[in-house]
Amino acid sequence: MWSDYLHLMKMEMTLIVILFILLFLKLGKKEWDAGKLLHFINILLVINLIFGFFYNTEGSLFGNMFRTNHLLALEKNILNLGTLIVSLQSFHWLKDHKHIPEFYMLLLSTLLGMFFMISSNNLLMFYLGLELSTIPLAALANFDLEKKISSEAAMKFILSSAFSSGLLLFGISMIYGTTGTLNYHELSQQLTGSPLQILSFVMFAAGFGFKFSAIPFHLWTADVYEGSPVAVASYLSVISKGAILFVFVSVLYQVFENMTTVWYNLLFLLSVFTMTIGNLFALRQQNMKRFLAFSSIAQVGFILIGITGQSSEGSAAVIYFILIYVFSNLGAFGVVSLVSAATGRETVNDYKGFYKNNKTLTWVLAISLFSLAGIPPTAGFFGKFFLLLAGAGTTHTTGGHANYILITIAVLNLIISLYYYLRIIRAMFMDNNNNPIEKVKATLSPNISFVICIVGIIVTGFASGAYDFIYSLVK
Amino acid sequence: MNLSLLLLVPLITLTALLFCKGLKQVRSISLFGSAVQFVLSFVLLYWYWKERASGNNAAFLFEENYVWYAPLHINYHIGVDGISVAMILLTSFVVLAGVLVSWKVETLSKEFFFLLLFLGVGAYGFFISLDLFTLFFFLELSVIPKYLLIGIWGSGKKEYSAMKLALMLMGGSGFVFIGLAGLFFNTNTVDGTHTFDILQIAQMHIPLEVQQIFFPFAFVGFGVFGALFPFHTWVPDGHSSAPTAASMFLAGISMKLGGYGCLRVATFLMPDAAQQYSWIIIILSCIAILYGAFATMMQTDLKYINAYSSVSHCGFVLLGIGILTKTAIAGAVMQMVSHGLMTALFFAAIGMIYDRTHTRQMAQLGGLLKVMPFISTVFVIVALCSLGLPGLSGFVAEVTIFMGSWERADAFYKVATIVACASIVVTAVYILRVVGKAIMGPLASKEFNLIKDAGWHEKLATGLLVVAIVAIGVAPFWLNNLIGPDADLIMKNISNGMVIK
Amino acid sequence: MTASQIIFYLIAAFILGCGILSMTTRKIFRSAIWLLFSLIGVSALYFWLQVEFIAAVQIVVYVGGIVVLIIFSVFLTQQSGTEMPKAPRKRMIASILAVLFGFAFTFSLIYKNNFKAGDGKFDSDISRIGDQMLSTGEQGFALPFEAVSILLLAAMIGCIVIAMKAPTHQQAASQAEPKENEGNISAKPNAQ
Amino acid sequence: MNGIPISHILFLSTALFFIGTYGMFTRRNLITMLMAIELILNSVNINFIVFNKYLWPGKLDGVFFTIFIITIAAAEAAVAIAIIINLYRSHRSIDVEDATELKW
Amino acid sequence: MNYADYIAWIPLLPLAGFVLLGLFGKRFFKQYSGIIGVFILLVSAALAFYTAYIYFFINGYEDGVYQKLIPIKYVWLQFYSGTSIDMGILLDPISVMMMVIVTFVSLMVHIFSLGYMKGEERFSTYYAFLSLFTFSMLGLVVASNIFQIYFFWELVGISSYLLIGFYYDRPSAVSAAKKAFIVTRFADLGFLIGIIILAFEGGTLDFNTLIHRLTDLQSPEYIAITTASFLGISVMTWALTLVFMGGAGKSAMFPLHIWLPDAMEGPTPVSALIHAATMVVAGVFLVARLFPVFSINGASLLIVTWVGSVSALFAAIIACTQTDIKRVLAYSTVSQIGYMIFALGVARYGGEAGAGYTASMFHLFTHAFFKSLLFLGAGAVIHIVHSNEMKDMGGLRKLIPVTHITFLIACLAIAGVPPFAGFFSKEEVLLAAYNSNKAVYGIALFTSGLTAFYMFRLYFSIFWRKEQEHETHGHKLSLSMKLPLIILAAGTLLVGFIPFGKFVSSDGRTLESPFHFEFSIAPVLFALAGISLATWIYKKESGRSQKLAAALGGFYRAAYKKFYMDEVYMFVTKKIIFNLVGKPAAWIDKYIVDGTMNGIAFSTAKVSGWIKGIQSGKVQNYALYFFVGIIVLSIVILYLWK
Repeated sequence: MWSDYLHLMKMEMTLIVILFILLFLKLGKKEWDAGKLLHFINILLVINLIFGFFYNTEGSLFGNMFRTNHLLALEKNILNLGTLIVSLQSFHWLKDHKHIPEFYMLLLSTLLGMFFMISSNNLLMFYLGLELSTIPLAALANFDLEKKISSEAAMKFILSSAFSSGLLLFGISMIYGTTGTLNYHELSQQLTGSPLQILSFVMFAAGFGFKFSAIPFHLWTADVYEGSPVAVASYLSVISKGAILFVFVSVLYQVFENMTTVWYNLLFLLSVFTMTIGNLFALRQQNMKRFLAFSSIAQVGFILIGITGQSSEGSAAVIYFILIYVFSNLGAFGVVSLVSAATGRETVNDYKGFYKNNKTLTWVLAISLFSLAGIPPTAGFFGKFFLLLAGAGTTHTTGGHANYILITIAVLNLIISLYYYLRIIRAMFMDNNNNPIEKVKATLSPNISFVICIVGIIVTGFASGAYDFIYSLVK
Repeated sequence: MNLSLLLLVPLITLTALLFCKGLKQVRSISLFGSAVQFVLSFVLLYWYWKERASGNNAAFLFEENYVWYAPLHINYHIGVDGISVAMILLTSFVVLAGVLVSWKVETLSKEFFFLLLFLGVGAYGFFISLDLFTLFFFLELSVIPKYLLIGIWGSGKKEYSAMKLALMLMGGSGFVFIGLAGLFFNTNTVDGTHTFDILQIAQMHIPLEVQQIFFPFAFVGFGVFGALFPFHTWVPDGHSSAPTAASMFLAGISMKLGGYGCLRVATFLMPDAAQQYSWIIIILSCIAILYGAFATMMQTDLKYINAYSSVSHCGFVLLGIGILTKTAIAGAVMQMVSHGLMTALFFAAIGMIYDRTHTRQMAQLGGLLKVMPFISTVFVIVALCSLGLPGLSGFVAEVTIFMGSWERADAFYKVATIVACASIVVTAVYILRVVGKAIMGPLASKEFNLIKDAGWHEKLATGLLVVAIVAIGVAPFWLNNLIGPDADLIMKNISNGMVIK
Repeated sequence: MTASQIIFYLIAAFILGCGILSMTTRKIFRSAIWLLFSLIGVSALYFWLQVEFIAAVQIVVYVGGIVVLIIFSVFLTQQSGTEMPKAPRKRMIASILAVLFGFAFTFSLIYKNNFKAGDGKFDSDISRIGDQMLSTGEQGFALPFEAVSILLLAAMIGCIVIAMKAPTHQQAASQAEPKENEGNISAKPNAQ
Repeated sequence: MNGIPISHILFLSTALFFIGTYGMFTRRNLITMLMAIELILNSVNINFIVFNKYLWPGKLDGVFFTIFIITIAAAEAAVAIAIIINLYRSHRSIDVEDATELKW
Repeated sequence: MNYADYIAWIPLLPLAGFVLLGLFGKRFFKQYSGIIGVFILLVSAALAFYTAYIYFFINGYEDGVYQKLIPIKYVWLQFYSGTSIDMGILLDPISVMMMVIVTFVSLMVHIFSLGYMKGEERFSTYYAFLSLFTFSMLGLVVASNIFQIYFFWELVGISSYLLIGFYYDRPSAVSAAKKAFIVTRFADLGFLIGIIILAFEGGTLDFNTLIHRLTDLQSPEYIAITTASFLGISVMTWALTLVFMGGAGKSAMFPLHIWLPDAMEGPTPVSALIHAATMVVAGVFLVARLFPVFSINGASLLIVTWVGSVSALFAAIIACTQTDIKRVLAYSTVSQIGYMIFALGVARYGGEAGAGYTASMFHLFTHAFFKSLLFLGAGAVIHIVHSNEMKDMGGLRKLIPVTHITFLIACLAIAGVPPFAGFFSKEEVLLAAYNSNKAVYGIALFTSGLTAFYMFRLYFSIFWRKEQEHETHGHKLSLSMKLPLIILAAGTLLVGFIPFGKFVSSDGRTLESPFHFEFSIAPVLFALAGISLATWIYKKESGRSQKLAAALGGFYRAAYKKFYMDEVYMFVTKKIIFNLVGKPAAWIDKYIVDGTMNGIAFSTAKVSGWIKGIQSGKVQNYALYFFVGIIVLSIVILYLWK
């Protein structure tokens, strides 16, 4: 019996153990050297990551409130990996920070929340996971304690998220009222698609949309990314977003299978708005973090297209894309974070002539941006291709060619997005600057993270293994 | 012959480049790599002929087929027919010449050669792909290196041009994607799944309604690459801002990706729609031919002249494809090869002139024959090729297209042919104008007296291309025999489609 | 109309009235007090519904915790007497329209919805709640309980870090650093 | 129950919800915005209890949901207030309109 | 006898010469380039003569007909079945004749150039170009396939371009070369389309098959091509007219003649070779080659006739007024080619009706001799005087006696004075015209008088008029320059006696052309009248020429200005093509097509600017948008899009 808990919840358990180790570290009298402490924590995260790959089985616990299987384990592993990368990249920033253990405790508790959310089989668990992954993040957003914008960002985040969870809860309460259950499996049988359920579904989806920044629920995103520490912004844009998208896919496919048309239409609209408006905003951004925020909004638009695929190809493509997105976006954020920690410069203009002094970093950023833009041979190309292909496949099964409109819009958006990615490339490689960023020295940790990202960006695409594996799990 | 070698050699070269230091190492490695590839493409030609001579009638030879993404039915499927062999030869010529021409690129030389050879990988891969996904992959692969090449090493309003080029080409490939996806989901293999495999799709009959929707996407998409009017505007700006080797590659190979794609994907796989939309294609390409030629007449910058003339010449490619007769298609392919070599050479010559005189404005040039006879001679040769002089490659291709297009009985096609023919006069006007002004005439500036003629690497580069142009022009039968049967095959597919309909 | 009904409507009117006042009054302190009344009203509603445990929790947590917290923070940040500024008129109008329309829309859907009813007996006995809360089996809520506990831990840590006086940039760094929220609230805000 | 149709109670909760929403849109003081959110959460709580008691009395899902919402509301309020305090320190104001450095 | 052994070398040797001299001449044997060129041409010419001998006297004549032999043929470019460009050699009387003329005249020019071009910096390049031209011309005349003709036609055009522009640093030479090429290119456009039509309708590009099919009134091809029509004119007529357009361009027929006078910017020996004896008769040759087809299409023959006769007259009139000696000769060439053309136009296929054909070829043959002689003579004069203008000359007869005599012979020949070659051929031309079209005959007769007049105007202006001695500028005519003059003069004296009809006729059968004494009286009288008039006006310096010019007034000025043809062309190209087509095209491209693309980008940026207000930085607005978003989406999904 106990072995079951240890076995099925091992990833959550590991996190909790690390959390408590950190808590004791903090409460202990000893003053730790920041560098050593960070290395120690990173090693813990590596162990956590490695541990996640073994002994994964299927099963459910707590009266079906918690379930796990290979796919969910994989999703959690992706998040673990992403967290590790974020942690490695924030080395320079954290080294001078007073609250290292607290930072990690908050970070890992949000990760734990995401795990609960992913493993949830019940709306209550989902809600708790969501809040657990949101509230500490708001605190994290404020971790640049001396900066005005950091607290502004945190304020915007907490208020927006509280409002959105209020709406989400209203939706959940109506769903509960009309079906009488919170369990996913029972819900899928009870839902009929009545008007009230549709309204509550929209509210429910808006809660998701808030987390993964679909337009018009995205407005907090850019402000929060810009104001938060880079590490938190990258965590928000990759891990938090990835987790909620994983959940979104499984909830849509499992719980709302009777309301396919409804959510297809909703996703159609959301993805059109998200891609287009996200891109239009990204066009004019000057701050790198803000720019990446809008670009990640646009990315979500593409992911939504993949979700409309309503097929195992679709959900595999989504998970696969998120894996790639982890590498690509973190590669980009990593460079921004490093430069920001070293020089405090974050605008696009600062990056003019970046190639002059920082060849390697430029290439890391460039390759990451290419991957985000979906340019071969980076994995981003494969990811986008599969997403759009999955989207294009939808209507084939339902007849008609309506979804090609969506694909066409997506393609036009790809061009716009290429424009702004190339804008950064142009700034780095081509533009002259009298005062280019000096050579930024990266230590071991960020370098490891860059290697992981670049290798990931290149290998994930070419080696079909990753996709095949995900597909086999989805199926 | 193992076709993957064609990708492997450049990839190994690229890897080797990563570890190089200094211009000398970099360029010698690049030269070596592209020379090996050059030889390899001739080996391919040899084996291809040998195989054909031994009676192998398969549509594609040296096929390799590995499953890549099984769930999506994506394979790494490669193989060549005569058309691809011709295009591969073209690519190896242009890449080798491009490396030689860039012998003295001092700024960021490693990156330069890396990107240049990277472009080559894209082209090789594109031409040998028999799987739509692989094809698309390689098509997009070649966009960004162009952007960087133009943006970093270019001249003039390079950032604008580079951006325009990248966006328009990306837009083109986006349309291609829609076409491919539509095609994919309307294929039904024996086991009830979809396929990206060109050979398999060619065997199927895609419903006409589907073709009607997706043919325009695919054709326009590739057409953007191939300078289809009115999507050609990236051509003049992109070509004129690019550094020499990049312009050579752009005009020489990159635009051919479009033509090849139109032929191999749009027309070959969706023959009925090709038939239906043929008139639009013809009108657009006729506009491109004549209008490109007239626009060229008004240009004053050498690179713009060649760029606009490329629009005009590539119009012939699309015309040949649009006409849909075997001869015209063969002509289109020959025009691709011919124009590829010719325009690469043209840009090489212009680049050399620019290097020495630091101007590309016709008004500031003159009498160059006196001070740099070699380069000027090359310039004249390529100019003559451009105006369709017999004995050089341009003539062969153009007359084949004319002959093929007159084959269609309809008066519409005849008028189109006449319009296209008329361009030979306009071409003569602008070509002789530029030759007369820049190469002949009195020496424009005393400073030009200090100019040195081409170095060995430049001579080698241009020599290679001249030899190729003359070889096609004097003995076109080998090229024609290489291409002809496959053009026939494409036509058969088209007529089969019509029969079924 | 029975007494129970009358009581309900009274409670409802009380809740809504206090809610509206809380959201419209210009004095922040009054606003907090109206909120307090409104929450007490909700608690009364729970009593009326005979879910005593929830009603108790409502009073303990909301009235005793959250509202107090809010009132403290009001004291901390505001001269309680001043009036709060109004929202811009454009947004005011937009909000009123959106909210009225949203209410009409939502309630019409709720009203039209034909709620099915399940069977079973409602039993919100405290012991049953306690059992289920710590049960790990079917109908057990041990896992959410654990999750919430971690959330509370994290929230606490977060509050401490944020509200703690940042050591740098301080004009007077001599003050002892409080470890608890409540303690912190009493500390004077520092000029930046 | 007690002769009150469920829709009346739902009217109450929905109205409370929209009152909160209105407050969220119009109250410029950060703390009052927080209060608005509390109202919203309370309306949801009423929903859950009512649904549980009136419609689905078999299990206590609604009641437990309410308990957890209340808990989380507390945690959320605590963090929010901490952030507001921090903001007040740096901005000397808790007017939401004064914290608009991040835009566009 | 197998021709193939050596016959291919006739064109290939000059090609080899071109490659050799072009690639290596300048660096390795600049001094000997001329000798090498001459030697190569000598071999080539010898082979050509030998071939002619074999053909005419040994194996060409079978069954009473000169056969069309194809000793060599390679498929060069296959289009569709039955239609391919073949590279081959077709031997028939006219191709053999042309081969002889080309190699012979080319040899003469090669030799002459040894002296004339001595010391030129690009000496070897010059010889390379000459060889290239010779090769192209030979390829043209032996073509067995209509596309082969086009192939070499263009090559001829380009070698002409290169040679005209040989003095590339003179802007006038460059623009003359450009003009020559573009005008002929324009004509070639017609030729090309004509070929394509013929090839498509005839189903072949091969001359023999094509002619066979299109002259067989029962063949499906013939029926198809004559019944199909475009704008009310049969496709056959279209095709032939278009083909003739190409020929007219190359042969500088009115109104496409404007390039020829300008082409005199090239070195004079080149003019002798290209613009007198060989290239310019390509048009005549082309019509002759396709004559069986032309002959059954009256309409196109009529066009041929009138174009020829108008050109003959028109050019002769202009020639009377020009002062540049080479231009005079150029117009005279146009005029003489006009003769050849209309001779073809008045002929019909076979027998006596084909006399015009024989006459045309005969005139072509003799004309090659005396016209190249004239040009080489002019070259010698220019070599001495260093000027092209008549006013700089006069009284040269003692200074360069050889040139004087040979020039006189040539003048007499072209004027049609017996017993020089020109007399015989012109007689036949006039006779043919007389027999079929009296109007043309009248024009021709008048023109022959004019010819005599302007030729002797030229002659007297150069060699008589003034008596003062010229400086020789240190130049003397070397042997290499005199020798060709003498040989050609001998040729001019002799070739008229060849019984031409025996060898060349429209149907390959022997055509007896008896000499009609009584018929020759009129032309000879006209010629003598012209000569006398010229003698009266120009032999001594007198005011007569000015008076005559004044008397003719406007007509003289118009003729002097070449009837303003250049201006018309200038107007069309500069004002219409450039300004009304080219500039708008460039403008549209820049502002409309490209502008649209840029406009899309611009408006995207604009929209991006408009919507930035959404991201106002105010949380409450965000919440409002959030809420409104939910409501709107719900309404859309609930009611609008189910």
